[in-house]
Amino acid sequence: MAEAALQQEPAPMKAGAKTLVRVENVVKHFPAGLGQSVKAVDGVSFEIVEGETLGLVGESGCGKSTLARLVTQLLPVTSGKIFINDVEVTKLRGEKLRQQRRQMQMIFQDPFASLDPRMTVGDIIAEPLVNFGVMRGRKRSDRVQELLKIVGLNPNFNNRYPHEFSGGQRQRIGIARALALNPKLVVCDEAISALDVSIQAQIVNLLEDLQREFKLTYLFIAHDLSVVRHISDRVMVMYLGKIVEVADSAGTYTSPKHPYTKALLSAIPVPDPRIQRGKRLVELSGEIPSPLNPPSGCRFHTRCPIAHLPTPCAEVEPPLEEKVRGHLAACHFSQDV
Amino acid sequence: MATSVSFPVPGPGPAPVVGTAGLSAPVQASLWSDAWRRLRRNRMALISAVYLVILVAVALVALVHTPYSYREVGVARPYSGPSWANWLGADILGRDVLSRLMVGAQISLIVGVGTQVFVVAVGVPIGLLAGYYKGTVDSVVSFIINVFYGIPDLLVAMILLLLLGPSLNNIIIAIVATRWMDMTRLVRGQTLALREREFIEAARSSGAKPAKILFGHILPNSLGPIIVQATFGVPAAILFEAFLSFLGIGVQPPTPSWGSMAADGLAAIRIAPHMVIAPSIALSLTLMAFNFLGDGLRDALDPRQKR
Amino acid sequence: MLNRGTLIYISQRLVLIVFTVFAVSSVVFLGIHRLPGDALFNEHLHGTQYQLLLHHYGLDRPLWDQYTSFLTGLFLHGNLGESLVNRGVPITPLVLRELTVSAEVGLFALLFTIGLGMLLGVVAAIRQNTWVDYLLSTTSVIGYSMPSFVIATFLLLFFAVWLDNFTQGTFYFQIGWTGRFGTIGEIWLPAFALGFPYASIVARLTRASMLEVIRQDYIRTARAKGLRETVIMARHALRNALIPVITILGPLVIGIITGGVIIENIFGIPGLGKEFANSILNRDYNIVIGVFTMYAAMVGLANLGVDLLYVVIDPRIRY
Amino acid sequence: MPTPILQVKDLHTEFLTDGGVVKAVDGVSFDLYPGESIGIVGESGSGKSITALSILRLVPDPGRVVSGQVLFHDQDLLQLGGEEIREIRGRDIAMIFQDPQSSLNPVLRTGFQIDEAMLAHNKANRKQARQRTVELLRRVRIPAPETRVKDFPHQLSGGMRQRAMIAMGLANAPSILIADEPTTALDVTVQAQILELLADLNRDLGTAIVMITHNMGVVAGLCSRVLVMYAGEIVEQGPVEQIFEHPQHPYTWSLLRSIPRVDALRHERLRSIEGLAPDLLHPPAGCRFHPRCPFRVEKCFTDEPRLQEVAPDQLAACWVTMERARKEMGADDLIDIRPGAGSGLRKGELTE
Repeated sequence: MAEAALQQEPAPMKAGAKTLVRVENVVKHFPAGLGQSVKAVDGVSFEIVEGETLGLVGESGCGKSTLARLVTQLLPVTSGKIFINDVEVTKLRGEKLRQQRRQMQMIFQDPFASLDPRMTVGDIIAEPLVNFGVMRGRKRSDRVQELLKIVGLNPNFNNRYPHEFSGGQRQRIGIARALALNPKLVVCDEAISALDVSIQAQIVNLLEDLQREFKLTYLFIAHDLSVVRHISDRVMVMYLGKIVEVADSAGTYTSPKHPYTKALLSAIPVPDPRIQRGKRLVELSGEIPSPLNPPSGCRFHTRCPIAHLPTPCAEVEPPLEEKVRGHLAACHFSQDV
Repeated sequence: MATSVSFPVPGPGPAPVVGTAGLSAPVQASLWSDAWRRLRRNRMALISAVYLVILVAVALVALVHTPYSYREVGVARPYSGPSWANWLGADILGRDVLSRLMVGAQISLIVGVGTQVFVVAVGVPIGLLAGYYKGTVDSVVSFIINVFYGIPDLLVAMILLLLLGPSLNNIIIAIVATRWMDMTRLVRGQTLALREREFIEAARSSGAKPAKILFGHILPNSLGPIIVQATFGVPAAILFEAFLSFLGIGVQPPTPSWGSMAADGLAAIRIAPHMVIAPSIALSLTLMAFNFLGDGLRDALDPRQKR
Repeated sequence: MLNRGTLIYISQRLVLIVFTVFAVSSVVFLGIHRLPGDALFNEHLHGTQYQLLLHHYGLDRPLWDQYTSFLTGLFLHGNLGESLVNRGVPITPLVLRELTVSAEVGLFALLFTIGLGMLLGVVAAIRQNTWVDYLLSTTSVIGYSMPSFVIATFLLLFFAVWLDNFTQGTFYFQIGWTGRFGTIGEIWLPAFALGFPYASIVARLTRASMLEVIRQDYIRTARAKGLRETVIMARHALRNALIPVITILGPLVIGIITGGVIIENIFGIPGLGKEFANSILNRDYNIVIGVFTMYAAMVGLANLGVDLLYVVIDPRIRY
Repeated sequence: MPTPILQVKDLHTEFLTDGGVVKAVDGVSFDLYPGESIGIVGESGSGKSITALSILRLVPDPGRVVSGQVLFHDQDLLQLGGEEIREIRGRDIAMIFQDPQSSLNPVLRTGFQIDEAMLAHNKANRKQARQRTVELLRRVRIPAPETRVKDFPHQLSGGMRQRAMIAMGLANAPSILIADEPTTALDVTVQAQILELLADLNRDLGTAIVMITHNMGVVAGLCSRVLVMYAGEIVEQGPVEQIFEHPQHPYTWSLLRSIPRVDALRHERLRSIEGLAPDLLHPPAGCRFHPRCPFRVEKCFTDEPRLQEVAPDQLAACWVTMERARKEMGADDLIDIRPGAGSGLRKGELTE
């Protein structure tokens, strides 16, 4: 079903660009005891083409961080396939998988937890090089200094420890580590959420510069829709383990085709008193249901302002399909949004 | 409108480069040197360390010289109290208490440190593996740990000594067999917590092999708690040995142990109280020193704990 | 509180306790019966008398046979056999009688430990970084560095030797269990010696736990709504601080049981611990097995009790 | 102009750390008028939360209020005895916090924790308190409040917990509600609901609200006046519309331009503020923002600017102010598209 949607050549991708990541119907369930399981990611398919930034947004618990770890294979999938550069990484184990990690790196959310406190900054950045035996001795330390410079840090800081740096600086160290092996894909998991606004802007700008410079492909995950809009070519919205909408960022933000996306957008406070005061909030009823027991049919129907109940919304699961050219949504009534 | 003017710096001085602010002198403070600095400020820990150094020195001296042989009977009148000739008096057979106390220090230190060597050797690898691989390995290990926590350790040690026969080696075996799970549980818990930390994920995603993750990241970050635990393990083991010897199933006569000396003394408590007081104080001071040192190490290695 | 899940949990745990008792007693039984020589080897007996005794205790039967009859005796009739040293004395009633004595001392020590420990811990936490706190913290390190037999020794020295008149010389050498609850020599001193090291541990833990709780946001909330400081401490802080303290109740029970072995010996209390130590020294294997089985069951039940206490104190925990 | 109900005058709060004295709040003054809603915005470490906590004297150790006045109905809250300030807390001035999960006691029932707020001030007996608790929960739109009062906090969702916190804050109908980052830990859809609720309460009950937040959007929606804090000081204050449209302090100006906007018309490079927030152990001399300020002049390095009127009702602490920056330095025409700019990189570093 989701695969059928995929075949219809989804959103407009960069012309002539090659597909770098292909995710096919990926499922991740975590056992939760008593025969139950948390359906964190439940049948997700999408593609990322080389050089683009795919934004992934959703509220806490929607499965976006799990998805990031599936794409980078830090977690094994329950079912489904993930191809990176046409290699089916979900089939790889052990050393073969490890070799694939050179292509895909991750930038983490918490700048304080993502750096080993017992290692110097130089060792942290050199670790990927050491792990793959890339460069040795003098060349390696030169590379570390170069990386520090690339992310805008003083290259002489390589023998300091992470706790001497501020959050933004630490995040730059994490970025330098991710770049060390010249990866193709960089997954940014809430990479700027823990930072202050003025520092967020620095890091966003840095990520954009690096993308241009090193032809990087980003999967950019955040709960902040405004940042995602800013940085992404296409945006994907997740709700309770499913993708509900994918489109280029202008499409998603100006004419959403899923009621959830619309509600999310209306909820974001705009830093402009005149606009913010006059805004009408799309009220969502109730709370996010438990991923242990997601609702039948459309998962959003319990909170949806336009749901037709009971049928089809509570009974038939809407496929993720093209509503307008390059604009996919999973909603039976997307024309009413 | 988008005139590409470069960002102006109207004021004097260069624009700040990110990363220089807040970092002035090039100090290289590793967490270890920080910990060492904090430990040096802890007076009780320092006094304890000094005491322990002296104790080790005494035990070493006792290898080559004691005032009298610890087993020589009748060097003084039985039960005689402290005097110039016998600083701590004599025991029931007229043996010199000080000499026996010095040899007893050897026993205590061997048992205390020896058991912790084995406990670390057994507990750390099992804990690392159980915490890292989770799943079946972990379930089995956790079950065994829980079973061991559910049985009274001292009693098991007594039964083990009954089965194996009393000797210093067997005492160490009995203590390790009943206390190994403290370290295992600690390391398992540390590993479980650390492996969820983002820097471990980062190491995995940058291609670190499991051995590198376990020994390059998880172990160094658990080292502080392991050291603290081992330090607290030493007095626990010394206490254990003293208990066993006190009951008469530990170190066998004529080898002196502080526990058995205290038991002998207790039988003569009315006529020769020095016989029980001397080993009791030696034992208590030693346990105290290790415990204060352990406290100091914990506060130094985990500053968040200290308030 | 006693919902279905909890009841299922309790029954599961009871099954586990029975299993542990089975496993532990089996290991001890088989271990002891594999000793070189047989269980009567330190008795100087010869000829037919020896054979008769072997037969009496069933020691001439194959090990497997002995083991099955031990198990059926234990689990079907609660029968732990006969003492090897005091021949003809059945173990089960002996052990049960000693259990009541030990339990009396042990429970007293337990209450004393928890009560004193928590009181001192709370005081130290509330007076954090004052001389009261430093004094209590230092005392508690000293407290748990003193083995219980050392404390017992000093108590004896003080009460039975130096204060001989005070106790009229009847203290140590002629001490006997009269069953009179509350006499200083029978309950207070043993309980103090047994409990003091653990009271120190409880005090430290309570202090640390209180300090942790006092920093929590909900304490700030309680202050912000204008509650009195005493109410905040008693109602909001203490109960949360109890949660980590409960964790050591299990080890505490074990500690008091094992400490009892020594304390009962020193004070001449005819309890399980004294019996256990004596039977090990006398190699009265049947009693060793019997007492140990009893201990295994007690520890299991105590741990179950601790787990249920969590449910009472922390509403987030449900089984 | 009515008289203010709360006047903060030259407040100083310090933290004694191993490294020295951190002046977390350094001379903050502002007035709060009955029924109004003001926002205090700033990044982490700017002292906004400590300012809020100082008002009710709830600053955690090792912090303490060293000087200043907090006048409430002509009494200085900083001079009151323990029992007197306790009576003000929760009765006249209530406070809600960032993380509703950790701000509610996990072992007590939610309803009881709200009852307690009334019982502490002898406002009601147990039965009346419970009745009012149910009403309050209904007021903050918690469904089925009769049964929810018996729930433990962990049985409620994040949004509901924050609603319960608000109900607790309203229990004694206080004249001031201080909300310290009340929506930061919540998802955006829940945040929007909570903000709407706060706006309704402000309008319907006339409770004055002090909103502490780092989110400019939250201020834009809820507040009529805003104070911008930087490194322990107020750098600009004034009516919301004026501050958002004509910020006069370069920090406010840059901050507003560094925020990615969901309603932005095109993919535009963010204007970031270069450098890092100052280390409060060693704050820079002169204006504290000068190391990061694009429009600084010589005076900024040495002389500390004071808040002064830059427009009607609007105060800013700056020697230059944006008016001059626009006229003399062409601030508005600057759209920096040079690679590396604003990401912390200097020109040419990438290509070198």
